[in-house]
Amino acid sequence: MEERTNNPAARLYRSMYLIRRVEEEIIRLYPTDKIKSPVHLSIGQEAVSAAVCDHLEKTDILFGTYRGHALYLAKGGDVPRMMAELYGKVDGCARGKAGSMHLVDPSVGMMGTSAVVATGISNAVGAALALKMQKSKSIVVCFFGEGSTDEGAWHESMNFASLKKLPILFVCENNFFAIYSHVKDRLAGPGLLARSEAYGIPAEHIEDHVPMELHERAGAAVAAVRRGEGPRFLECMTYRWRDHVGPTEDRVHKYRPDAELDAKIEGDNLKIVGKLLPDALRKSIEATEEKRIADAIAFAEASTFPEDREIYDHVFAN
Amino acid sequence: MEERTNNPAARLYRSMYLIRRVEEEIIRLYPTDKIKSPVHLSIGQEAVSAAVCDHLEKTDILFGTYRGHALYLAKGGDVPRMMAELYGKVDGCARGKAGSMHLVDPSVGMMGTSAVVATGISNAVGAALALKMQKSKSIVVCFFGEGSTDEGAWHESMNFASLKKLPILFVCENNFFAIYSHVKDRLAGPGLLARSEAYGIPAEHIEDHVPMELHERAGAAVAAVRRGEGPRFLECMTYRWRDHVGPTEDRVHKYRPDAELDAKIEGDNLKIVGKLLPDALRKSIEATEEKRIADAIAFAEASTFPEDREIYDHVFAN
Amino acid sequence: MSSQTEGRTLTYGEAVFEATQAEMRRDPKVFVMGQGVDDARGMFGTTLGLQKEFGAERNFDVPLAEDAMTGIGIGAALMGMRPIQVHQRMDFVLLCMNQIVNMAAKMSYMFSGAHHVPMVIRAIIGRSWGQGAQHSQAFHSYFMHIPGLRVVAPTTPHDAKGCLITAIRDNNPVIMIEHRMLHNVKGVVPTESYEIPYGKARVLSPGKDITIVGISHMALECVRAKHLLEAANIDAEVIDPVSLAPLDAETIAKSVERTGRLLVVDTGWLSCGASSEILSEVFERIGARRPFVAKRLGYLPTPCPTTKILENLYYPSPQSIAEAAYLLTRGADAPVWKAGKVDSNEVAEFRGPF
Amino acid sequence: MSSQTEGRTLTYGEAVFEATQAEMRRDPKVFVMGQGVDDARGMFGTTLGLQKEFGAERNFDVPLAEDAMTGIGIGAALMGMRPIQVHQRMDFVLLCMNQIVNMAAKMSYMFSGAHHVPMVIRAIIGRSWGQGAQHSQAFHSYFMHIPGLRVVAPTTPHDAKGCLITAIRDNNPVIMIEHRMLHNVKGVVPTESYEIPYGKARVLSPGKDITIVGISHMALECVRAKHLLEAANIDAEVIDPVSLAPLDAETIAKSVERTGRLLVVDTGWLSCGASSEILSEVFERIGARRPFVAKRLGYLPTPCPTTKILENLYYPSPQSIAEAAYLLTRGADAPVWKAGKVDSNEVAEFRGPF
Ligand SMILES: Cc1ncc(C[n+]2csc(CCOP(=O)(O)OP(=O)(O)O)c2C)c(N)n1
Ligand SMILES: Cc1ncc(C[n+]2csc(CCOP(=O)(O)OP(=O)(O)O)c2C)c(N)n1
Ligand SMILES: [Mg+2]
Ligand SMILES: [Mg+2]
Repeated sequence: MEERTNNPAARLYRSMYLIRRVEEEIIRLYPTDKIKSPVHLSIGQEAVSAAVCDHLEKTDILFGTYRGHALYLAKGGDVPRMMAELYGKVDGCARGKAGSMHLVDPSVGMMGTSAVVATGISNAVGAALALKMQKSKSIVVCFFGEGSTDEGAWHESMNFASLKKLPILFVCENNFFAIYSHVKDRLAGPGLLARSEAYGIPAEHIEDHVPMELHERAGAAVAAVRRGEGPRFLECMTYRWRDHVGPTEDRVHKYRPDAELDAKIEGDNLKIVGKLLPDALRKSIEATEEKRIADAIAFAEASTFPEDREIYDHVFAN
Repeated sequence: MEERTNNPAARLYRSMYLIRRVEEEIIRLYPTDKIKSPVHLSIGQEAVSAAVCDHLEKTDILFGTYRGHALYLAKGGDVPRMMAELYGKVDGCARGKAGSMHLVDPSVGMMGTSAVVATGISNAVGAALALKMQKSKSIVVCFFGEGSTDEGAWHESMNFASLKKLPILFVCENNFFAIYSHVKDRLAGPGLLARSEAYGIPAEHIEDHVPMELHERAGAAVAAVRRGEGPRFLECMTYRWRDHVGPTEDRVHKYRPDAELDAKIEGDNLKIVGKLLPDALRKSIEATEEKRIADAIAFAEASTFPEDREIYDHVFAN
Repeated sequence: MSSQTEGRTLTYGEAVFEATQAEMRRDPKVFVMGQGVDDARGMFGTTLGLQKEFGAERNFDVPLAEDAMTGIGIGAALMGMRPIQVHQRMDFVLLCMNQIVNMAAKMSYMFSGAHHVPMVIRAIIGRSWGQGAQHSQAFHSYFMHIPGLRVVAPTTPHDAKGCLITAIRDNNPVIMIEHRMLHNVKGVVPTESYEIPYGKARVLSPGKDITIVGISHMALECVRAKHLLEAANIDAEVIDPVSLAPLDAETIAKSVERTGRLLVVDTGWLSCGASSEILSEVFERIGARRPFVAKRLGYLPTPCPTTKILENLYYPSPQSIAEAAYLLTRGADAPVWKAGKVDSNEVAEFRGPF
Repeated sequence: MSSQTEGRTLTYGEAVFEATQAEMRRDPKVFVMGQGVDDARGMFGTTLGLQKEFGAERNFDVPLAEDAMTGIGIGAALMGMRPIQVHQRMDFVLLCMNQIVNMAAKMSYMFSGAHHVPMVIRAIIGRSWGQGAQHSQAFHSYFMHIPGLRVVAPTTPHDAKGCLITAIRDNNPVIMIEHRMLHNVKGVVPTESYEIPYGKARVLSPGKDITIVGISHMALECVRAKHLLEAANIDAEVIDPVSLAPLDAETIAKSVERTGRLLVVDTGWLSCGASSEILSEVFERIGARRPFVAKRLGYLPTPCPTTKILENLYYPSPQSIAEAAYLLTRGADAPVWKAGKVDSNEVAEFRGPF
């Protein structure tokens, strides 16, 4: 990849474009049954991962959920190894044992994702505790859906992070839904800002469709955490275009108005950011990323499946 | 027991006196090893149970914790059966199988207590859900220590109670400590009122040593819940005079300043309420309650231990 | 088994639905709560339409809060309601072990009968297509370990309906184990109401050479293995325990007394699993007077890998079951025998995502 | 066993403390977290003084939040720290099963070695004086069921120290089971550092007539039973598995091969418990060539009653163990034999409240 540019919109566009296109390729490939793994797509939600991760160092630590492609890519995870992982191949980032739901790339601080809702949150807090004990300059960023905040684990984790003033940024991707269940049917009271502040954690609410503002405010939050001011909470409004799981649209289920989805697609953040770039720059970014994606898919296709004996590997660490 | 008087101070005094004296008797008896059960005394905390329960009907439903003597007595639980339970006798409220930590008397709505912190809270919310489904006029009151609010179960329970606008009053007895751990070392942020309100649950903070005010405000909260206005939360400041568990004082452990404890004992709520009563009335109340307690102990002493075969009873309900 | 079997077939999922609907019609205290039980997929079809018929009070979605939701079910049950809770994956019940084990299982006993907890927890075991380590686990042994809980794991649509009816009417907490691979399997299901009793195993197919016990989905695979074994001239008896707690060890032990061989095939890990319990109970019953040989099969002792090629190895298959049965029957020195191929359609036809 | 045993005695609790302190001195990454680990009682003495020596960063109290605190331990372990978590009662680990089973046990595998989780969880089994249904449970079988977890249950102070050292140095999650009745029991403990290896059972006392396996505190009771059995002229071999996962079934099986009799005594329930696993593994190893008789003893299949008179029945005792061993050895038709009386001091002397 070429050098990091000074233009945040260009960086954001590159990251978002990569995510969008990788997932579109997944959609294209899925009917071949080559990806024998449930996939939870982030199409429509790219801006959050891209904006937050743009402020992170390689050594910063990231935890996420099964909806983790965007995060893995935004943090600089290895694209070919991600594709190979989805294919269940031996060159996958976890040698095929993890699949889409458990992407991992410790070399860039991507610590892995969990398919049990909210379980990674306390792990992230624990990592932040370790960083503090180790007097590290790194910080932890922890991504989760708004559904995670229903869980007791979120409460306990927020409280402890605040109690110990840990270097952690909580990023809630509020896409309104947990599968087909609307947040208003699950979350009582004035909302997540009030809840976060009730733990003594400063919180911000950021609307969808303002990617550059999101980028800026995420940067401020990251900086505050890095300065040692303790945890911060961002509630980032966003929207999932596809079905909860799988490659298709889900209009048939009628759990959300078509018009709502249409408006979201219309207001595409990727387009908003793209418009900020000169045509030539945008096209050159696209070309580079297309090449990476094509290479990654070719890599995955060429890779082999693990051998039978691998099934016993790594039950225990040495 | 004689008729219910119109004088709330008299009712409060009777209830608090009973609790205080029953527990003093437990302290007296404990060295005999007749009570082979961990006891968590409420001495110093009587006012909360007494004040809240004074507003409840027999048909109202109560859940509490292992620190449950006060609650059981304040709700009108059978005193002889409580003492027999502590003795592990067959006439105990659970035939000796429960002990001090799991008192129960469904005939007065005392649903039982749990020794695993915070576990009864969701049960209480479930009972409130049932009352609502059954279109009952009764309400649920759920007691717990401030330590319970650390647990994820509290978060999940508060949220659900608010979401469904259930008829439940949450009463937190904040005695500052979970065993020897101070609340400030466990609870981050501005406190429980903010947390409760973040679930959309109106909350009040009531200081210690104002038993009549506590009584009045508890009454208002109970009334609001009964009117169908949804859940309410009371944070009642209080103080435990004895060790976390067992009959003794715990000054030797030095986890709290002697002066703090002395001031609490000095400001005894029982004395405050007692002073509101004419001497004769106070003495007559005391005499009646002393008789009840003596009878209860005699009852427990006279009762027998369960037979061996009882060990297999009630694993399953019919 | 019910007397009236008029030949009507339903899928397992439809049978679960039918039992639920009939019981909800019969008893207004029965209600269904759980994540997604009111959504467009209706828990693999098992709850589809309940909200329309019974209203949102008796069929409702809940927040992601497994611990409290279980406690809330218990609390409602204490007040005389009869909640049915559903977990899309059994992996998530790890979040509510405290309420199930410390509360539901103990209330009747701890309070000497002052309370009971008539509650059903339906827990679905996931499998296939990259479910991976966290969406494929089976924890029936955890519940079998606990006094005060009943555990059923019906394999056929017929038993699914009857077991659920029994469970709903029971005054005790019941864990009903369903396997995702079973929901689309068809079988004859009587239209009328019937209860499947606890503690009665079902001999799915009689045989004289070896006793093969298959739990839940594995019972199907064992029947397939039986057919494969015919090629080796081995006549296997296949038993489905149906009810895991209480367990009908008697029926299994009697069979082993005849065959002298026992193969237990579990849809779960072996160590401290249902298979070790079954083996132990059989041994304690007949071991002193009737020598026999035995083996346990189940998930390999690893977390579940995602990639299909390893996932296929992870689960017992008709082939691996048949070959294990062959070895037990003919002895380790017998000529090598390879079982034929047979497709487990419900597995082969399963397509992602879930 | 360590070579240097200079005759110094410590209590079990002191041995746990010594191992912790020595490892914390050796490795700055080791720290201790848990409710009350810094308080005046210091977790039955096992953590007393650690905060003074190592500071509040390496020995700290936590909120009542078992689930997140376990996840936090895991997260710290992922970053190279070596947390020791302590649960005053194993009953409370039911609140963190999700983190232990879905996360800690799976991370190495799920991520193909990209991560490991060097974490120790100390879980204490409660007993006696009205602990009741919710403060007396033992769930070691739950952890034995899960690939990716190690489970140790040392009985002697010597093994407590060595097992804990092994556990702390292990790169994998280890559950260390301690029994409350053992903390005050004394034994010889070498001053130097030593590791007790996984998967090696300890023959506490050799014998030729029957193999008695006792887990954790029950190993002590089994030794007492052995002495009682001498009156009936029965020479019992007592084996303490020490390590439950991996389990040294080999040593037990070899013993049973000699004695022809196996009695497994667990400090827990039987169904799908450690005792069924031990029985099954022995049977799978030698059953086909060496007939033997076997029985499992453990908690009665009820929740734990509070009243002392029933609680006494609930637990296996030296008498009930000896009588069960007698029956296994002499057969059901043997003349009735009543074991003598012996006091289990650690139980008899235990006084409330906890
Ligand atoms: C503990 C747990 N409960 C339930 C599920 C089933 N489930 C998977 S994803 C999901 C929705 C989560 O929604 P949210 O946290 O908002 O994330 P999103 O999918 O919207 O990104 C649910 C309920 C699970 N995986 N884990
Ligand atoms: C889930 C759980 N964790 C830990 C314990 C051990 N424990 C018993 S009481 C207690 C303190 C609880 O404090 P609080 O809730 O404030 O109630 P209080 O004792 O002050 O009335 C603790 C930690 C427990 N019983 N349950
Ligand atoms: Mg969401
Ligand atoms: Mg307290």
